[in-house]
Amino acid sequence: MVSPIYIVAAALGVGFAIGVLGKLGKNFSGILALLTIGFMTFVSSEWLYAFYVGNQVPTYIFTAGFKPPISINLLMGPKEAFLTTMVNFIGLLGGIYLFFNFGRKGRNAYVVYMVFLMSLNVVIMTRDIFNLFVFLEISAIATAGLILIERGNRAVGAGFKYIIATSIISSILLIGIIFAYFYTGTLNIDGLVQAHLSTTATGGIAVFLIMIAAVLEMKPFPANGWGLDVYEGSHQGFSAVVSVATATASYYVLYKLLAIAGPVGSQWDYYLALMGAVTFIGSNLLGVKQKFARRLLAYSSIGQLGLLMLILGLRKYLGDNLDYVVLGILITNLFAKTGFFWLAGIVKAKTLKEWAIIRRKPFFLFLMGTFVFALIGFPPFPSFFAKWTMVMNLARQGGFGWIAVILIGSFLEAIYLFRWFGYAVKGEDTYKYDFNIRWHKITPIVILVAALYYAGYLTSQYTELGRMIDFIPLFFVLVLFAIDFLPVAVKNTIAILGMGTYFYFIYPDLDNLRLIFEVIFMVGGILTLIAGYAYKGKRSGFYPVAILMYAGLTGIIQAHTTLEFFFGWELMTAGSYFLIIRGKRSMPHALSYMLFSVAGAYAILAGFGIANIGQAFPSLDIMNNIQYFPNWAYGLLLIGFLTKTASVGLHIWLPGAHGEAESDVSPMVSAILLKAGVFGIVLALIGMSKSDFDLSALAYTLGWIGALTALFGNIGAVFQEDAKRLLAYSSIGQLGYIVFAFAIMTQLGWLTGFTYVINHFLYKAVLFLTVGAIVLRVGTHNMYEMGGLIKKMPWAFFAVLIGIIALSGVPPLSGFTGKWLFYNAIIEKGWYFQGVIAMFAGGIAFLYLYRLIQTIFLGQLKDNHRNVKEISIWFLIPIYTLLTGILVFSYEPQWVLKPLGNMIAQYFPNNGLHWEGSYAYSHLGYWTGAGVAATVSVVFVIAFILLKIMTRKAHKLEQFDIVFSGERPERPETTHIAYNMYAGFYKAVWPLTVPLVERFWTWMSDLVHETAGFVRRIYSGNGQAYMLHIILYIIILYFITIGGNI
Amino acid sequence: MSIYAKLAYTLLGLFIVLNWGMLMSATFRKIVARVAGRHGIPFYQPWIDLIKNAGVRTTLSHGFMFYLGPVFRFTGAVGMFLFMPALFGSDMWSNFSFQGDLILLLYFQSFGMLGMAIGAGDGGHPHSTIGISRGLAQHAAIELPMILGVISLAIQYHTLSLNEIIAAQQGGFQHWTIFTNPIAGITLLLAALGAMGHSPFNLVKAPNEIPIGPPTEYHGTYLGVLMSSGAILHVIEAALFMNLLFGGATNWLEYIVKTFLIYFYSVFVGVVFPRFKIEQSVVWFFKIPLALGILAILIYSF
Amino acid sequence: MEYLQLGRISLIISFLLIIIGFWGILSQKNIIKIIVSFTILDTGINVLIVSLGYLKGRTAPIIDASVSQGPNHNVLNAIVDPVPQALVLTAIVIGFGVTALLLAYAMKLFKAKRTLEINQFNDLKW
Amino acid sequence: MSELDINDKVNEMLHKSEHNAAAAECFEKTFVRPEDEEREVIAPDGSIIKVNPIYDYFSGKKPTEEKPCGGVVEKFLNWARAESIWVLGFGTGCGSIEIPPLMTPRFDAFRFGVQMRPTPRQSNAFIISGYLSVKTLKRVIRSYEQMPSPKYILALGSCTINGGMYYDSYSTINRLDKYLPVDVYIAGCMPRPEALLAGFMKLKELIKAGKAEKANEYARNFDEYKANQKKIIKDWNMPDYNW
Repeated sequence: MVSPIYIVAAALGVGFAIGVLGKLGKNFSGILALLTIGFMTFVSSEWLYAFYVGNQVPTYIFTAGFKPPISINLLMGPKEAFLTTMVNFIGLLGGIYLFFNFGRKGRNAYVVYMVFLMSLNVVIMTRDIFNLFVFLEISAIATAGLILIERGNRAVGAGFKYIIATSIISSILLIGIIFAYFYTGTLNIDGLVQAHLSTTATGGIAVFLIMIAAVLEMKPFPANGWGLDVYEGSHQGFSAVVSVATATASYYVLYKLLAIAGPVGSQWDYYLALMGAVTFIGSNLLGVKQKFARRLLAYSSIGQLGLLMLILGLRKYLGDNLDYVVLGILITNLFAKTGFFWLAGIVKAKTLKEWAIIRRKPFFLFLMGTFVFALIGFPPFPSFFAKWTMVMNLARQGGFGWIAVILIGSFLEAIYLFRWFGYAVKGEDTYKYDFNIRWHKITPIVILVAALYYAGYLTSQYTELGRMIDFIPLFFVLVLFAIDFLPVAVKNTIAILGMGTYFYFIYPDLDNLRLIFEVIFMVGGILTLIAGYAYKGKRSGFYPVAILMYAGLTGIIQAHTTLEFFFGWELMTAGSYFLIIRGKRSMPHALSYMLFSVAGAYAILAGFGIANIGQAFPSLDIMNNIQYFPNWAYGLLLIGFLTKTASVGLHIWLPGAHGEAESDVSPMVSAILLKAGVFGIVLALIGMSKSDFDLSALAYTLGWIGALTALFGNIGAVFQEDAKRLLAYSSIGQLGYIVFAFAIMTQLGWLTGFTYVINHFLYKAVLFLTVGAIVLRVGTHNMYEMGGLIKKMPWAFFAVLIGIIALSGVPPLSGFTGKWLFYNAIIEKGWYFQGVIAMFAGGIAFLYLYRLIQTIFLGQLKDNHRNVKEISIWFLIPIYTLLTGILVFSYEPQWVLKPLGNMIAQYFPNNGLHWEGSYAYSHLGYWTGAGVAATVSVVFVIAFILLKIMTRKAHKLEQFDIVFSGERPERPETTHIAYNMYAGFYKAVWPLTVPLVERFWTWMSDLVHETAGFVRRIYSGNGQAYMLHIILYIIILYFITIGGNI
Repeated sequence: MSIYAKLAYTLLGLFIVLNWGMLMSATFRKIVARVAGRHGIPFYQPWIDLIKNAGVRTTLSHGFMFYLGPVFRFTGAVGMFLFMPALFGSDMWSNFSFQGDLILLLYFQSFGMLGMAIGAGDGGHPHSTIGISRGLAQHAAIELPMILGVISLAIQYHTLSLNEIIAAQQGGFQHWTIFTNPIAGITLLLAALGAMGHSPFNLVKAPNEIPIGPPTEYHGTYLGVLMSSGAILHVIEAALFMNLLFGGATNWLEYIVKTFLIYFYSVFVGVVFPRFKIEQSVVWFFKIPLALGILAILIYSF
Repeated sequence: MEYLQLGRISLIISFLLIIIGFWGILSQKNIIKIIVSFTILDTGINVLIVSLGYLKGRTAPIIDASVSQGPNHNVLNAIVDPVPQALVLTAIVIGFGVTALLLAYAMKLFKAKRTLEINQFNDLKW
Repeated sequence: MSELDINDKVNEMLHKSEHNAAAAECFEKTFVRPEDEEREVIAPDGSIIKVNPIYDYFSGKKPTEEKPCGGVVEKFLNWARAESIWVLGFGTGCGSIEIPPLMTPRFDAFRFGVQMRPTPRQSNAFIISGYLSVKTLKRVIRSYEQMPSPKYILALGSCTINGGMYYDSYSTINRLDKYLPVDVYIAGCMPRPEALLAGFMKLKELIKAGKAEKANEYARNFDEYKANQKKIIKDWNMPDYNW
């Protein structure tokens, strides 16, 4: 084992050697320096490996032949080994990345860089507080030197502010150190810990000074303008290293010094948590308003520092899991933030919008996506598991306020990162300049990305829960990424086969409830994928993300633990986000989808956290047995699921997201994905039905939400001009019915709910697929630009006809099954008014359904559509398969409803409905699906044959052969009533269409942005102001911490 | 009773209802004429019109759905007849009411309307679409008091079966719903005004603004089918409210008298009141009928 | 006269220097003046360290003739605490380094904008 | 003069006039309105589609004779047609003022099975109420052709017979039956509603006698009628037959 002292020795030795042997070439010096850093990495990682294997004990390294307190000593423990390894590893990659940038400044730059890394190593390892001060100063000086490798005034200004600020902080630290020494007579940290300085008033001041210096090193908001400037102003290659390596060291300094301030749970823990929370929320809030990429990264970095500080302050709550949480957050930040900074260095786009150029090289987009999702804490990255563990522990210990802080801060971060990513994926790319790929700059980033994925896997395997997660679907996604260069047909086949095989294997393990949803997800998925054969070319990036969504969907079905469920949920969210953003004008809608989804996911996370209180093992069954705060737990879970089902108030993302998505994506996200939210609601309601608490108020509220969603969704749909948006609003309405029906919580209610779930899947998939295929043919979404397509697309017309009859609930098709059950359920339950609102919404559905079929298929054919063909056969196959499903479900509803009734009997008494053959009897009424269908069909066929005979000689007319008050129509456009079709109805119901919810969220968004815009003015750019911030921060903190105690 | 006998009785019932409907529409026009001080059409005019329409030589077709419009309409009307018991307490005249309850009827109303709308749309005439858009808007508005009233009745009688609702009203007029549950009864009667489609709720077929709206392109045989469906529907709509509110009918005479009175209640309102614009008619249903409907349920929900 | 012990006087002076240093950093617009203020602050801290390590009647911790080296005489009792002295030496060195770096920066800043007013260097903000 | 159409006369004169060739050419030339010129639209797939607004949108097939089926059925149907005369609500000239009184208590044409219909598709009788300007004639032709046969025309007033007081007008036609087949002429300027009722009675007689088959006559002599119509209507922008 190489002693860690050789890290110092090697760096200094080689540094002097390069200085002395000045004649050596620059490149040779550089390579020598890199080799030295490599050696440092080797030493620390050797220690890390030894600790990992488990036969190594922490070792003190003494210097100068004395023992402390006389001499300086270093400690190499597992934490030190890990942190130094990380610092050196990042340093090594950074060295490669910056190789030529250093070279331009001469060989001394290599030396300074080496010394910089060495000083960080010592800062991590040292157990002597004065030594700590010295090496902090060395690292600061080295940093100030290295900032200058970026040319231009900005870097110089930033460096000056940095060095002034760090000097002041060091001065404070030094004063603190000398006081501490004065009172205890030792400089050794372990000695200081044993001295219990903070128990005395005067010692308290020493502790205060030391701690405040350590905190200020972490760049707490708002006394951190200098830190932001350095991140933004210095070379991005170096900013990365400063932002993660220095930050890691600073974090560990704080960690070490916190021991001096007191034991776990002391006052300083609380202050740290408070400062961390302010920093985390504050800097992420300001990030929201930021337009420039570099500075945004700076805000994000500081936010992450705040999070680390917060976590450290919460160590009381986290207990043994502190290290796991910190490791997860830290390692994600290390890899992702470094990579992000380096990526920013390569792309060289200034504003966020300019990042649209990144997609000229799709691989870079993949890198950026990885970093964004890792930073926000999506699976499978380490931060996901860390965040999970943190929330679970906080909830268990009652730290609900802190959960809120963490989730709000993370949400603010999600806002700007996803907006940025949206610009990159879909922003307007009108910029002339391009960016180059240099291999020595790319390689470190690729290594980081690989490390990120692997670290995620390792992190998951570290815990028992994580080991239960099924990574096979995720692996399949990566395989699809790898074969993305293949043509679309091959990938489609592979994807379908993969899904089919997976479904075959998991099929036996599913109970009936899960089977229904899994069939919707998997069979529906396969059917919608078949439509993909209609696409030509490569369809780059489609299949990995589509399968990612399905992987998430099947993940939530298969989940046994809450972690697995949440894992699947987040995968599904990520996949669907990518699917949605593929649409042409999807950027803002994908963003709002993602933000609602993230917020919803956080609500679910918090809900699971509360549900987990007092439970031995977080299996999914804890939802059936929530022991504390059940209203909060179920409420949060339901809110989370309601964001996915787009219930009123949380629905504004849906119309755009589903409306602008690609033709075969809309059915995926509408007919299939929305059911994930329903599945969640079903699980929560099963739990509520089994709960010992009285949760009827929650179910009642849910019922009202469902009914109002149905009403507003349907009214919204009536006034859409865009066919896909119309269907999207219709989905909102239909999901409102489903939520309402499940909230009834009786057997009939749930039967209604499941009937609607199946129905909505069938007909919404049919409608979205058909409309999507038509959009592909006619090239517009606007219904008023279509018309008369029945002559060109009779098959599509028939599909839509059956679809709308089924959706409208007119007998004899399956929609009526739902309506009939619905009436019985609401009357049985006594929810009359909610029920009436929902049924009134059903009446309104006629309006938009008729509009859909009339304005697309009937009326006047437009001139430019004269040569359009029938929709693609690859769309017709899934459409007609689903139509068969509708017809079977219409004519023989008992085939599905009987087993469903038996399944629901597990949860609710089986007394709502009984069957005699095809006759259904409830307490109130009766009805037969097959009989009605037969009667209607017979009358219909007879009437049709008679009329056909009587009009056998009919002369076929063309489109303008209509009565037009003696005139001839001028043009199809002026003869087709489609635009603003329900003008009269609008005059009557306009108060219901006022977009209050949209206004509310716009107002919220404005509020956040305005606040951020106002607060960030404190960063005036003036170095002196930043000094003032530091001093004021110290003074305020002094009053908070010590205040009048002296 | 054998299924054939039942079928025969059902067809006979349909025939009666069709002719009664034609006679009622003739009487309606006669009444309108007499209110205006005219002599009016002969009472047999609808039959002549029907024959003439069947004898029109030119037949035109806008497309396949154009055919299906009248077929849907006719099926809707006949279906409504089939799924409702014609006479109460008679096995012969109970039609196919064993196949479904009140909810089926409520939703089957829309079958013909929706199909007709699609068929008319295939004609490509803008005025059809305008008429339909008005009709659908008005239908949606009528739905609200209608559902409220029906639910109030369902709560009152604890059933959704039309047969049982009629059965509960037997034994004298004091048992009729209109007397036992007057608020729901008035709500439904107000909704009935809209459902019957006479003035003031007949903007859907504004004759000279949008030449009679949806069926503007229909002629000859098509028009004949539509007219006969309309005749059936007039009776059936009245019969539905008769069954819900006025104790149903146990013989054809009672049936004819009651449907006549209910139908002519809407006719007389129509003769007196001028036409509503569509937003006025929609808003009208959201005022008093809605308030009454809510009251009708509130009474039973405590 | 108890109050005018050497240790106490130096303590007071050190705090005065520190406060002057902070005042200068916060109030002076000229970068050179800020750097000077910083060195004053540094000096103040150094004086503080020395005065905290001062023990009345003892000499500097340098083993020479002034420290009598009798056999029974413990050196440690004759000198002041040596650790603060060592600290001060290190601190001075570091302060020197930092000051040098600051001056180098001042030069670069002046070259960049031909001015030394600190409020001219706010290219990075918000 | 009364036997000749003034427009024909003018045409003839212009043809003969050799000095005024330019004016003749101008008069001969059929006029295509800008919105009826051929235009191009771009299909969703980028190809270009040529649109001819005059011919593309219409079926435009020539009418065929629709022979009565004859026998007792035809008699029965004719009786029904006679008792159910649905008049198209299209007032073409000053005589249209005489139609509304028919529906008032005093005359009450409903008694005789005469009803107004708003759309040609559902009408079988067309009252040409007085003078017809060339501009109106175009609409009348389209409306008439859109009525399903059997269909009847009642020409009201002397203007439809010989132009009446407008015989030399630049904008009206003189003889209706050059352009459309007329079943019954009702003379007078203006004929009173009673005369109109008498006309209806006459029409009923004709129908019942099976003599009101002018629609078939129109189909038989279609080319001649169309030539006359096109001669007078210069901006012809309809198909040859409006279905």
